[in-house]
Amino acid sequence: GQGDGKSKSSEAEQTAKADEVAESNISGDGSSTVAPILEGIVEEYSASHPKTQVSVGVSGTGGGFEKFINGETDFSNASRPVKDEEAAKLKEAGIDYTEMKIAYDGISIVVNKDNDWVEDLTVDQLKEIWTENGKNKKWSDINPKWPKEKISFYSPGTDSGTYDYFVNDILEGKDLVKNATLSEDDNVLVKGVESDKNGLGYFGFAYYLANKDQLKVVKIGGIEPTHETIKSGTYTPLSRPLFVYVKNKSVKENASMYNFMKYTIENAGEMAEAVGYVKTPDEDYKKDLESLEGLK
Amino acid sequence: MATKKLEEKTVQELIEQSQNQSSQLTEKLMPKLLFIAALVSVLTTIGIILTLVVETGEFFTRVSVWEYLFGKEWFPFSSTDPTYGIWPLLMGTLKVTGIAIIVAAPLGLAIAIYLSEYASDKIRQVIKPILEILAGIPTIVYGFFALTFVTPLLQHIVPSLKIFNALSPGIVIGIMILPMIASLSEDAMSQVPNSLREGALALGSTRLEVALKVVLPAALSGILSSVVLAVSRAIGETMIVSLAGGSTPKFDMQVTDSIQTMTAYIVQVASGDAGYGTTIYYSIYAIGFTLFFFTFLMNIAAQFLSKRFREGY
Amino acid sequence: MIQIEKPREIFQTNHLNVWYGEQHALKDINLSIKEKEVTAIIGPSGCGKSTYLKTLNRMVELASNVRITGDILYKEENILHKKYTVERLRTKVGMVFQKPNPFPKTIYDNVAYGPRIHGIKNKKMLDEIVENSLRKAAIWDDVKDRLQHHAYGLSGGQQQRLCIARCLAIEPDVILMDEPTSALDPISTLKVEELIQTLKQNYSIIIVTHNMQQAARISDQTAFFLHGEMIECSQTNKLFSSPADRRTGDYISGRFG
Amino acid sequence: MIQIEKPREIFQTNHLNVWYGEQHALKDINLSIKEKEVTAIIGPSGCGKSTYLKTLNRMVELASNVRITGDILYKEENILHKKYTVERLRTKVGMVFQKPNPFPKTIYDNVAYGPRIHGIKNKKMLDEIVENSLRKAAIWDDVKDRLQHHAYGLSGGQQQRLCIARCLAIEPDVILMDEPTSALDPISTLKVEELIQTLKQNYSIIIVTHNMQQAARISDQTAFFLHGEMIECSQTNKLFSSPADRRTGDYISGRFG
Amino acid sequence: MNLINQKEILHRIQSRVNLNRFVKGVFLVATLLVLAVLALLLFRLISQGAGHLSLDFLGNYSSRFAAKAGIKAALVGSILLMLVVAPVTLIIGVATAIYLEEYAPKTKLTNLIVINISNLAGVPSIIFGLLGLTVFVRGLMLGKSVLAAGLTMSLLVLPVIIVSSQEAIRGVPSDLREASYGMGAAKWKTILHVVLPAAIPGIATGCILALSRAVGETAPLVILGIPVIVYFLPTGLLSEFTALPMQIFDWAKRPQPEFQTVAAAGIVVLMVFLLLLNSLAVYIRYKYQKRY
Ligand SMILES: Nc1ncnc2c1ncn2[C@@H]1O[C@H](COP(=O)(O)OP(=O)(O)OP(=O)(O)O)[C@@H](O)[C@H]1O
Ligand SMILES: Nc1ncnc2c1ncn2[C@@H]1O[C@H](COP(=O)(O)OP(=O)(O)OP(=O)(O)O)[C@@H](O)[C@H]1O
Ligand SMILES: [Mg+2]
Ligand SMILES: [Mg+2]
Ligand SMILES: O=P([O-])([O-])[O-]
Repeated sequence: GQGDGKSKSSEAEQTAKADEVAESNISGDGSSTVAPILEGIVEEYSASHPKTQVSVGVSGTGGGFEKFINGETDFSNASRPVKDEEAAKLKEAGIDYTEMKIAYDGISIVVNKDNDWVEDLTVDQLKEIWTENGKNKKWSDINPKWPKEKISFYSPGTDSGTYDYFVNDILEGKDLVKNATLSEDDNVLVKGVESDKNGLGYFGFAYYLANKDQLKVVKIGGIEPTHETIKSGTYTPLSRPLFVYVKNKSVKENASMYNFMKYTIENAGEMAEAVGYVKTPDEDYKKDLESLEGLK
Repeated sequence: MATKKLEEKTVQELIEQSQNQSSQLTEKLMPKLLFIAALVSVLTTIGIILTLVVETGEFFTRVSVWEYLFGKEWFPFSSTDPTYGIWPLLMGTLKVTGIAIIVAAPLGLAIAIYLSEYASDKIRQVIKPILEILAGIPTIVYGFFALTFVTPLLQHIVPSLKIFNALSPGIVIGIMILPMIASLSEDAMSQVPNSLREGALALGSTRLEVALKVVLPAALSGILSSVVLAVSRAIGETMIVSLAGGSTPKFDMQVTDSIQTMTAYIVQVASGDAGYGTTIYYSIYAIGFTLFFFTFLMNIAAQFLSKRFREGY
Repeated sequence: MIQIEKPREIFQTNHLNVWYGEQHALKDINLSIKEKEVTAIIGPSGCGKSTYLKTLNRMVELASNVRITGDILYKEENILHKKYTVERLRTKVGMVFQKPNPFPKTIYDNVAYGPRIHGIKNKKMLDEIVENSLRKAAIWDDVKDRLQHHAYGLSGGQQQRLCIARCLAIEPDVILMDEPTSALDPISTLKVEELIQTLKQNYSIIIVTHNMQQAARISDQTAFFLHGEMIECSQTNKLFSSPADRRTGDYISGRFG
Repeated sequence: MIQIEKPREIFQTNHLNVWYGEQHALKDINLSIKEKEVTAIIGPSGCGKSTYLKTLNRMVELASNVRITGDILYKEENILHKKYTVERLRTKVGMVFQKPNPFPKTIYDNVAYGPRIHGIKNKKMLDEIVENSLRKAAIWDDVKDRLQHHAYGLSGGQQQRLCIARCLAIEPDVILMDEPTSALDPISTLKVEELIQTLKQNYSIIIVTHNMQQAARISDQTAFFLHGEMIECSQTNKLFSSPADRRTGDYISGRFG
Repeated sequence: MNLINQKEILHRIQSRVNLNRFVKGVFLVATLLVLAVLALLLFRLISQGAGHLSLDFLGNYSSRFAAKAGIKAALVGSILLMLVVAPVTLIIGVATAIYLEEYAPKTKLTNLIVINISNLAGVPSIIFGLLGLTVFVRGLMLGKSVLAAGLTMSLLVLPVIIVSSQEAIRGVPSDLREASYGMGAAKWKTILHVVLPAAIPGIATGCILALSRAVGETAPLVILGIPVIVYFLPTGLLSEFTALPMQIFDWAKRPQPEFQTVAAAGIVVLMVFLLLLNSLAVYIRYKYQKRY
């Protein structure tokens, strides 16, 4: 950390010191999709603000909200908007919060490298493949030309925002195939598809990018997920926003929290790009900053 | 002589003088304090049982006991029709445990016999600490080893092996519990008095005959107890199966496919975390209770066996 | 006149030395053991009596770090020779220990153990061997009705006689006994002593004892050990009545030990 | 004519019975121990010698399931009385064990242990007690230059004398000794025996021994125990020359045990 | 007289001796096999992690860039965790052992405590995680702090230290106790001045074993929800923290293959840490061994 500090201008360092009031703790939890962005931000922030102690757990969006509701955390990362029940519980617990949109993610559909039959799927095909119908699905059920082999499914776990989004928006609330390997741990999914010729999986764009060479990405309606297609909104419906939910009270009472969140919003776009997601338009960040100022 | 007499008196007199109250109080108080410390372990058990029972009770207000005990499908994440049949998870646990025992019991016993009946003191003094090292390796390390080394290696031998499967974690858990079997069995066997070995050797027995006909029968319940304890360890093992076993509860006999054990399910839910108060949240306590129940039975069995064994002499 | 047959030698020890690591436990022992006699070995604690006995069936090698030099001839064959199989030796040279050590099995299985490991499986034959051995060990009447009972249910003296029976079952030539009565009560001691007297008609017996009266009562020949050396060995009544060495005299008159 | 002072009795045992669970280890023992004399207790293994000794300082109660009836008067006080504090008794009645059992501490700390736990902290005083006790135990010259060395560095005989010194440090009246020389070599045995002879000028000594010659050599009075009963107790030379009971005679002539 | 055919027996001996030799070989091979697995495991981990090991690795916080990722927070966290576990288990464990060995009457309650302890030793660690989550993290509101994790781990390893302390205390020759009682020392004094000093090596060994277990356990930490993105050192017992196995678990789960190397390096650090602890145990044992 120290080495990085030196490269920065001494002026920046001084302001950093100046707005660091005293020792303080900030605790966050939540989405594993958002975690890489926050990890980068916390890493950079901690280097210049050693007195502010930010810890971030990775319990998935749902798990994060659970702790947020319990009052255990100051902010919660989410890869989907807060659900109605969660919002109700938060209200019940008397926790006021603010939603910050910090980046976009494109859910990528991937298959094994040796899979030479699937190139492109329509949204309807996707739905047909992934919806539970009581049978063991074969590739040939979708397209008779494809092999008569059973598909192995890999999906993020039920508590992840990615799962929720996929089930709600693609499967329209129907059950996901039951014999899918579910895991909060995206590495599990990457490894699974990578090692299984009949593997089929989906997860955040960042994880696909990080393992580009081991996997083959499937086009959806002819569109491949890339920075451009996600940002421009052409990769639909599989691109989605990522959020940080901030506890208002924490920002009000803790100057460090304000500082940290400000830093987060200012740097989220850049950090998102660095770890493989896509910036939101600049207006979004401006709006986030304004609402943050409003909390102070 | 005169000074001696004087001194003689002084020592006993001094002793008489210093029979102080505070030390008598300490003597009275200490056993009570120590007893309280001893109760901590009992409180721990009570705490575990209470924690598990309360939340499990809540679980069974939502899911029928019948479904839980006899259902052959475990799919709590379904938004329309969640099912909570323990058998797929139980099956995953049994597969892994079975493989582990197949690996660990023969090897562990062979090592135990070698150490207690054949090896010289020197060799024993070298090998036992190495086994201890093996026993002291954290399970996360074994898990990593299973995932990044054993599974790829096995895939060369069994091409149909999935990246997550029962075989690899089973074998690695076997390696993990092996030292336990080896060293507890060795203890049981070396507790068989040397006089019996001498008696047998003096009749012209070979070492093998001594081991199989005298020592093993005498130490049998001790050995069984070590195996039962090892089974209990395998059932409760978490990190290895979490890393290398996968997360697909299935009710079948396949060992090359992804599975899920009871422990891995708890980790999955706890690190993903279903919302507080959902049925899924309570289900980990039900599973925890089941796990506790099984290992409890095993431990009782092990104790019974080893007690029976010790009564032999 | 009755012609007395001179007993042959069954064991001949020449320049025997035994070390446990650095400790020189037996020093240049030269001793002949006669066939079908009782030889007693006496001496204070730690003088090497047990070590000597255990060297005769090479059980001494069970301890780690043991080093042996010299010769021991058993029926003219050097048992310390590398190629000599100890299992063969030990079927010929049986041993009874200080503490009775029956196996945790039934009485029958205890006696049948030896024949069984030597490959005798015929049930009738085993029955016969068991009965015979128990009779010879003078314990048949005590146990004939409970052969299938556990051996640990017997008293100490009975257990010791069972161990003798177990040893007899494989029909050895020699029986080594290391303080066989020291863990027994007086009555059991008496029984075992009587038994030894009977057995000596068929077996050569070497007995270690700390009880000089016992040595005097039952042995034909007595050897006195001290600090790993054999001080003196002669006819028992001679050794006790007129010891050749002053130290023997001191010991048997209880001046030390 | 020199007037012989009749020794007073320091211990008086009346109808003493001790059970370990079901086992009746001591049966109706009546025995008086005289002050400043050496009383030897002999008898075969398991006859209750140690049990009797340990009852005198109530160490026997350390075993579980012990039951005691009868009286033991120490200086006219009944030590078996409930209210009698054992710690007080044991500071008066010291004990030396069969196996030398120094603490794993330095020689100095071993001897100073007793005074220290009884609250004597003064360094100078302790020094004096330690030297004095070591002198009395005839081991001062052996160890005076290495008081701060570990006690386990001493030989067995030295360790046993150290244990005696440790016991003397709290100035008891009586010293109980349970086969104090049986783990020692002849030379150490001799030294300890000589020491006992000296100590008897100031202390009453009760010694259990399995060595009848030893009992004959050092004791004034000898008691013979058998199967938990006291068969006979009289002047040592009388008991050995003309025992009143046939069993005593059998035992001392080595007919059993 | 001869029921036994001595010739035949002597004939058979050779084949029995040969069988014995063969089986001994088989057992030896089995033993070597296990040693080989251990060697393989260590070799594999070290060769995989070696490239990433450096002083920077010890001195840096974790990072999103594998090349920069370090283990500082986890290492300090684990040490702090030990500082909680050591005194808690030592006091409760040794006290329990003393009670059971020296004072406990032979009652049903005592028996229950004894059985309970050996049962507790067999309860899966993940269940202690559930207990800790309910009692310490939420019940006593300690949060995901060093203290909460430390107490959870303490309960988990308590049986280890109790059992080895019991053995150590039992191993103190009873004649030392008798010597002390024989001089009029009361019970607690005897325990304090004779029994405990003599039992120290065994107790220390047990304590270290318990600590190694506590340092290596992962499952309870996962259940407690110990965070992994931590760029600060814990400041106190109530501070949040991360620990070695948690950090390794996190790295091992990451999708970028370079992090596998980082995980392996983390494992090497963890193993060295445990090795140091164990050498300490061996040293203590060695130093006090020649005592009896
Ligand atoms: N396994 C061993 N390792 C090292 N030294 C030993 C071993 N066995 C015996 N010794 C030593 O060898 C010497 C002779 O021992 P041995 O057992 O032969 O004596 P013993 O005359 O039978 O004594 P006892 O009457 O006490 O049985 C003793 O000093 C003993 O300490
Ligand atoms: N702690 C105990 N529990 C049960 N029985 C015991 C205990 N201690 C001794 N005994 C029994 O009490 C009887 C007398 O034992 P004691 O130790 O007094 O004999 P001893 O004469 O000292 O024998 P030795 O010469 O072998 O030391 C023996 O039968 C013994 O088995
Ligand atoms: Mg001997
Ligand atoms: Mg005794
Ligand atoms: O961890 P998630 O981003 O999938 O909720």
